[in-house]
Amino acid sequence: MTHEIILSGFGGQGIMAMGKMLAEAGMQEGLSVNWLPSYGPEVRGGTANCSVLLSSEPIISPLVLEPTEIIVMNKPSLLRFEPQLVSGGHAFVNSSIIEIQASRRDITAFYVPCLDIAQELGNPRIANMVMLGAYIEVTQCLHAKTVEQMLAHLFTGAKAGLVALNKEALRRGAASILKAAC
Amino acid sequence: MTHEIILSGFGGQGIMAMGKMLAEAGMQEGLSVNWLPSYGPEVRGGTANCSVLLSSEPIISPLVLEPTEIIVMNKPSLLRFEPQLVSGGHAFVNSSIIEIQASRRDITAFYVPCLDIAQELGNPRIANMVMLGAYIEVTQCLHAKTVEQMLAHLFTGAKAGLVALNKEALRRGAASILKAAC
Amino acid sequence: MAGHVTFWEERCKGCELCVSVCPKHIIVMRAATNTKGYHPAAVERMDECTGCASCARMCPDSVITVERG
Amino acid sequence: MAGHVTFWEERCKGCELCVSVCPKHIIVMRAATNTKGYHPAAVERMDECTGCASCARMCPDSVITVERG
Amino acid sequence: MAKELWKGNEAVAEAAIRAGCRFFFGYPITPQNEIPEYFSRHMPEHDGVFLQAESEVAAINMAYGAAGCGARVMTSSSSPGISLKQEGISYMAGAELPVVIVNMMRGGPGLGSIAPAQSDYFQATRGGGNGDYRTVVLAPATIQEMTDLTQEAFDIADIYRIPVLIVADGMIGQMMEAVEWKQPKPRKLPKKSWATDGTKGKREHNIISSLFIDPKDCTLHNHRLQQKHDLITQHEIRFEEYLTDDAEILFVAYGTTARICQAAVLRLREAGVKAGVFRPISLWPFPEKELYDCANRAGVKAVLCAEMSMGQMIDDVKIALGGSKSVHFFGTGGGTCPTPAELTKAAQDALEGV
Amino acid sequence: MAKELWKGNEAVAEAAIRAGCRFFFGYPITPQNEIPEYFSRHMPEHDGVFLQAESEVAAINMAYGAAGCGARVMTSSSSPGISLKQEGISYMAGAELPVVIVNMMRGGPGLGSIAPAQSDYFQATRGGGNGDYRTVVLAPATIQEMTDLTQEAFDIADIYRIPVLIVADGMIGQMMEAVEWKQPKPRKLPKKSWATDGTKGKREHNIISSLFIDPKDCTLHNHRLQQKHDLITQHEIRFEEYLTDDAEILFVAYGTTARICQAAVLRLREAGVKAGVFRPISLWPFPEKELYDCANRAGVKAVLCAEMSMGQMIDDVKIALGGSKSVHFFGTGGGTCPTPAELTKAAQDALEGV
Amino acid sequence: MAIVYERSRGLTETEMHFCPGCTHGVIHKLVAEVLEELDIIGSTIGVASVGCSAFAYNYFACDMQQAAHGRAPAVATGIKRVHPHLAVFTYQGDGDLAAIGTAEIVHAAMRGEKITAIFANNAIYGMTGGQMAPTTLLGQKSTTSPQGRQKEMHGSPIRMAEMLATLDGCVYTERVMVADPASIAKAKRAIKKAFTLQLSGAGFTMVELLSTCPTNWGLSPVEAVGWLKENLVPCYPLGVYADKAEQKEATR
Amino acid sequence: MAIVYERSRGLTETEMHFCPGCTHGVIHKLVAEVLEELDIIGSTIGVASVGCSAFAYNYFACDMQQAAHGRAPAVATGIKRVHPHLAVFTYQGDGDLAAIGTAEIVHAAMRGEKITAIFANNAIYGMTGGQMAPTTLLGQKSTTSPQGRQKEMHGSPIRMAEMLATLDGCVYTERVMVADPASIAKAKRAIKKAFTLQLSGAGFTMVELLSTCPTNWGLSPVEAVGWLKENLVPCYPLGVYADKAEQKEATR
Ligand SMILES: Cc1ncc(C[n+]2csc(CCOP(=O)(O)OP(=O)(O)O)c2C)c(N)n1
Ligand SMILES: Cc1ncc(C[n+]2csc(CCOP(=O)(O)OP(=O)(O)O)c2C)c(N)n1
Ligand code: SF4
Ligand code: SF4
Ligand code: SF4
Ligand code: SF4
Ligand code: SF4
Ligand code: SF4
Ligand SMILES: [Mg+2]
Ligand SMILES: [Mg+2]
Repeated sequence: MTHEIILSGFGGQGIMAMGKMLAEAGMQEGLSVNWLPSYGPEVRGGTANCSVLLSSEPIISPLVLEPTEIIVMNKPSLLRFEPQLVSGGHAFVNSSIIEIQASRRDITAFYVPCLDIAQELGNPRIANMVMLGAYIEVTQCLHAKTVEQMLAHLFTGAKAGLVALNKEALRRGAASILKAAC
Repeated sequence: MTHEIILSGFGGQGIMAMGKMLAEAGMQEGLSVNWLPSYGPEVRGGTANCSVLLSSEPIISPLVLEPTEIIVMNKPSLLRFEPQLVSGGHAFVNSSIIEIQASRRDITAFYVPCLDIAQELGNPRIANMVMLGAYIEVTQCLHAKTVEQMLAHLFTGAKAGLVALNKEALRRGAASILKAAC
Repeated sequence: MAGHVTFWEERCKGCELCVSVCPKHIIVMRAATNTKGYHPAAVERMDECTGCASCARMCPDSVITVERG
Repeated sequence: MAGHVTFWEERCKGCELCVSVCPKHIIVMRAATNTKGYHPAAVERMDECTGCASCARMCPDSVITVERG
Repeated sequence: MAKELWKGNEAVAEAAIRAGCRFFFGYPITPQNEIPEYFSRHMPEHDGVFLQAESEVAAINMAYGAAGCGARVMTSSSSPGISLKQEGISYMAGAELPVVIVNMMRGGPGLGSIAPAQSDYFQATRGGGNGDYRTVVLAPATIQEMTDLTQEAFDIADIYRIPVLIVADGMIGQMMEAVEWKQPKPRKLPKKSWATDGTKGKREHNIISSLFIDPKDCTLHNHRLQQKHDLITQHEIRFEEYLTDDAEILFVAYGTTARICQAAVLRLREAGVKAGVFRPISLWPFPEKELYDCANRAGVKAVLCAEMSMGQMIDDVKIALGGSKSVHFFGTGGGTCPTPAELTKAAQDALEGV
Repeated sequence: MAKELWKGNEAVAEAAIRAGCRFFFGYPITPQNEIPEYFSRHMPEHDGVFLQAESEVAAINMAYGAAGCGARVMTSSSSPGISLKQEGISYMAGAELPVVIVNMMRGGPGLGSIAPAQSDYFQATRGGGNGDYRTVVLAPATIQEMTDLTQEAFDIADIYRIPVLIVADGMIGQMMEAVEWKQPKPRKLPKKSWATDGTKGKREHNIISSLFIDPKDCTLHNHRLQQKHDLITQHEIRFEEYLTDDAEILFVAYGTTARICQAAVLRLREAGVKAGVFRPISLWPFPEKELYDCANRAGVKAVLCAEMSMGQMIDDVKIALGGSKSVHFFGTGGGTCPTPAELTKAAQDALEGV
Repeated sequence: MAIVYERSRGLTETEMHFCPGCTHGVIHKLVAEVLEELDIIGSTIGVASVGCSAFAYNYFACDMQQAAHGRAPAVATGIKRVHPHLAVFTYQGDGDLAAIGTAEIVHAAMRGEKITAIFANNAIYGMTGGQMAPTTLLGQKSTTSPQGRQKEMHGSPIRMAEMLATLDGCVYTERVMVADPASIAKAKRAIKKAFTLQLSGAGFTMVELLSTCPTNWGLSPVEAVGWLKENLVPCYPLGVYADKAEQKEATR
Repeated sequence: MAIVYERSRGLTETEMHFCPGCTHGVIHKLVAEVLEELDIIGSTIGVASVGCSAFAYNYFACDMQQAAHGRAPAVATGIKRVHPHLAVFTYQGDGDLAAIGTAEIVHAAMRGEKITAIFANNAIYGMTGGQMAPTTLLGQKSTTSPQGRQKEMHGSPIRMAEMLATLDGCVYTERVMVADPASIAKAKRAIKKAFTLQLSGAGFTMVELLSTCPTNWGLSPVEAVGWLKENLVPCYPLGVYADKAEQKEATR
């Protein structure tokens, strides 16, 4: 099993964090993992993207050139990365702000209104967790529990309150897929 | 014809200038020439030495490791360079301040009291010219005239008066050899 | 002498510096975004504009042209 | 309290700085040279030496030892 | 030990701290800023010193001073910053000071780009500074290897009194992978009786210097250094082979490029072409004999050197093979990585060209 | 033309002035101080600028600025000072600026000695700076050749928009030999329309830069540079053979060492051993094919690379020969010169070892 | 309607890459306006340095060179010596001018090099992501001074305008800020004066401009200008630190 | 008889290579005497630089490091950070400290690095044979300013003590000379004060010592001290330029 994922969006959308959570969770489940950010000169508000590899085999090349999945949080990201997706791959689209649809027929796209859901939950900054929930739900590459447990380690002390919120975001993301599947 | 000469003495004795005059004169006579100073960190009063190559053939290596002649203006120079002289080579010794004699039997030494002669001429700084005169007289590697003509080019204007003095020094140096030969 | 202000909207980065210096408090950020994803600045009540050019002088991205007459 | 001055002759570079600062003008340069080829400094009339150590303080090569008593 | 997810730049810093490095002098430059930043956060916890110097030149010279005191010291930078350190590295090599220097290479020449590259191979392995000196050069390909090699680097530096370079690229510096913290196998470390730490009136003064004004002394010193270099060449060669046993096409590549070559190898093997990778880990000393042996096994038809540069390691590959095999080359310069597809094609071309 | 007696360092400066160089930026260092000193006396006569910079780093960057204006510029130094210029040289190569740089090499590493050496060969030919770049490297062996090559160097720099290094050693810098001033054969020089000299409102602004932030652009730039390097390799190789026709032992040496090898050759021939010298004059581009051809003539039994270093050019010799001949080595480091006797013995040993 | 203010012809059409609200953009346009007003766009050569302003060569309409980190004054010296009659300026950040480039700026000033240094001091390394600069305030946090800059460990901020003013060759240095329309107008006057003095051959001139880095200060652009006024200005007092050309004229 | 003056134990027995009458030797022995008097020979690390004093490592009895040209303050910083309780000093010439090493000395001073810089200013590059230094006087001839230093081309001499005094971290800087027994005694007091302040942790200290270079000035040693007093002192006024540690104590 190998997932080659590209995550992309505006800076500030929590793209890097989402990628790191995937990698961290993968590692905890005993997978080989790799997280690779694209890096450029610091300019706020530019695009941000990273790639994540999760594999039951040792990881060889860290380059993700033909992703099996893309997670796109804004429109330029969809336009840029959709063509790279392998045939049969999955696109996860932040439909709250991307008004267009994926154009390829040989892939499956999931439209997750993650910003809307996050706003419903009262915190637009957890849109990325909503997306993560959706991603895990579809790919089943990880146990949702692993990620949930990580949250407990991540938010402690004053921030402990955020655990529940993030868990809820993950669940709502997953649920959005179920709904879509119906 | 190849002369491989090492000139050595205290800083301030005009060693470098003497070497350059030899090289310049050699060049003017159509010989191949090379002048090579030993260089070190600047400290006044240390030893100074240089080598000169004069040859009717093109000069190959600039290194003078086995000189055919040495011109030594102080005692440490004699001690240092005498052993390097080729068998049958010539040593020109500033006998005004070097109280010892050359020790090798397979070489010819010329003892030139060049400082005494220079002082007689009223200028201790031309001891080197005295030595040069002696050197040329012995080796006949150059025409004394060439050097004399160079002097006319070297000392012009206010310094023109030095021409005669230097010529005299050359002649006295040469004469000292004739005397020695007698 | 009323002022008139035009914005090169595509170049606006939504920094709000112009807003903060307009003595007439007539500059606002638009709800829509430009293609770069920023909310561009705009003048709400142009008739109140004095053409003082404070906004233009402050704008780091030379987005604003001010006319008067 | 008369002074007594000794020179580490082999180390002297004949710079004459000691000569120039001795208030008693009793330091001279010797005619003979040391093995380095310098004319070393020496005190001519030691009895006039006050042991002020000006010479020693001035000497760049720490050639001079001064005693008093 | 449990695995932890570490970013390359932070892993190298943490590995240094674990190796007992308590002095870091650096200057910001992308893509290695997380190294000084990590030290700035964590050195105080270990009573260590993180100091941001006014420049790379100052940083390497601070390292000189601290290393001369016998401390374990690190400095890091990326390509143009490493260029500025060349005089200092030459001095440290000349004065025989142990230090670990990290270069997270970026595209050049000049200011170039900040994207990953391997175009400082010459500088690292031949010494971009003046004079005859070598630095041990270690090139990890994974974050795990980076942590292991960094820890070993300090021992190597101390044992031979020599600067050790860890060279990687911006990609390795920025990526995260799983790390299991290991202790390097213990080696006997010499006492640093040469260090300047105050004579306390109990010994002659110690001197740290690269100045040998008498050429005879300087020549002698060069011969001593050469003996040391020979010793290192005997003992410190590191390399790895990947599916080389039956390979007909042999990639030679290091660091990130070696990993991409491995991906190409799998593709080639799927297509029925037997491919393998010879990966030098120590770039200096270069595994010359080892590469020769590997390339001269029965099956090898062609050797393909791949670099994220226009061709630098290829010199060492050619020297190692001494004409025994034809050497092909695939390179990308300035900050782009080769793709497995490009390498696959290059390998096929090389085989056809035989 | 009459011959004149010139000191190496002064000859190089005078040759630059004759080549139209009007800007020199430098910093004192032995054994090349006569270069800046000569310029300080003579640049004013030609309305030229001699400026002593605050450091070698500043000097190379002043050269960058002036070269960017289209001027003919020189800077010079000796080994440690050249180390400090590495970043700047990399920048100039990246920005494609013509400049002539002189390195009168001295013993290293570090502060080393001030005696003659050839231990910056790697630095010169591989670029001690970051990134993939080359500089043309010319190595004269006599003062005559130094003046000729210096004048040519400016043309080469302009034609290819590339830094050109003149490398020699302290001995060549300090010695005097006869010089006959010649004009280099005229070459077509491109117009410097890229230079920054004020747009005068008549053209788009010109930009001098080595920054290509998009790795794709940087890669493209690297490929362009590579093409230029290939072109130079085609056109600018220089070398000399000395009694090679029937040689059984072939010395490979450059600069001063080549002259000493020639002396050894004469001794060997006196002793009945047929010896010759292959002397690369352009160290980069290295006369690879030419050396191969020379060494693979019927009679050659062994090749002996001789350097005033612990072994640097030998890499290029090995690459050139590709295993076709065994390569022996004789080197002295740190500031001593090999003697004809030592070289003679090394040649005899090499022949026996065959 | 008459145009009161429009984009300067001293700038190219290229869009600037600076973060939203970064006052590098303001400084750029002030320099551009001065070039335009003095009518020297065609006879000026600018030198971009390494920092967020590295791409300045794309933005100024005059000829430009891009210099190595800290070396812009040396590059500018090379240029000025070739073209003594053209205007030459450097555009440098505080990391560039006050850290790695200290020797070059000090010696350009000492030589009285006839150039103008435009010194954008934002008390941080912007380009590389917010590391401590020699100009970082005591107590100010940065990615390499996570506890805030400490006097004992890092020393106190360096004041370049004051330091360079001690040099005879430095004929004019003024510290200004670009925090509101009034201070921006004043900053422009300083830049204009510097260029004018340069062109008159007076000597080395520098304008130090206190500037914001909203991104690495972690503030909104509007907050950042406020922070500048409240925190940077007390440590870096505005004013003229050297004005020797005037003195000269006064004594004449 | 009691010994009034003898060679300091702070010096080794090694003979110094300086030219006859060069006052580098005087400065060496003053430092040695201070080390001896403060009883810190065994707990001091000195840093030799590049210049005629490059071999200082052979002459001082304490542990020594030899630094690259201009980088002694950086090397000293590295040492001091490892050994905060030892005394650390640099010995630098004017070419070393005021030209190539400008950035390093300025930043050591800015950081308030607890080291003492012994700065031997002889207004020339001695070691390399008499080239112009940034400290060379206007009109002074050197091998690279054969017409004499000219303000228009080379700028005016740099005054390091004054310049560094503008930095908060620089707690003590004094300019002295070593031209006669009285000034030598004063110079020694300054050096002792600098070391004492360093050891008390006050910050960066520097003593600038006007020194002679008879060889490259083309004067006899005795003439050279005279030239120093007549020509160097007017350009480089003697005196204390920073004494912030005292101020501190005064305000306490
Ligand atoms: C030799 C070298 N060292 C370091 C860098 C990395 N670098 C790029 S920009 C920068 C700092 C810029 O800070 P500053 O000059 O204050 O400019 P700002 O970005 O804040 O405007 C550094 C250290 C480099 N490019 N070259
Ligand atoms: C990087 C480098 N540049 C230049 C030199 C050559 N160099 C040796 S000493 C010196 C100048 C010394 O002058 P100063 O510091 O004033 O000391 P002084 O000899 O006058 O005491 C120079 C330029 C060097 N060794 N290294
Ligand atoms: S010109 Fe003046 S009044 Fe008009 S919008 Fe701009 S700032 Fe406001
Ligand atoms: S100041 Fe300029 S960029 Fe900022 S919001 Fe206003 S118009 Fe837009
Ligand atoms: S101690 Fe004083 S009086 Fe005696 S010799 Fe020395 S300087 Fe003269
Ligand atoms: S000062 Fe010292 S070295 Fe000079 S002459 Fe006197 S004793 Fe000799
Ligand atoms: S990082 Fe800071 S200085 Fe750089 S562009 Fe962004 S806000 Fe401006
Ligand atoms: S050259 Fe000058 S500074 Fe150097 S030792 Fe001689 S007199 Fe002293
Ligand atoms: Mg900044
Ligand atoms: Mg000096």
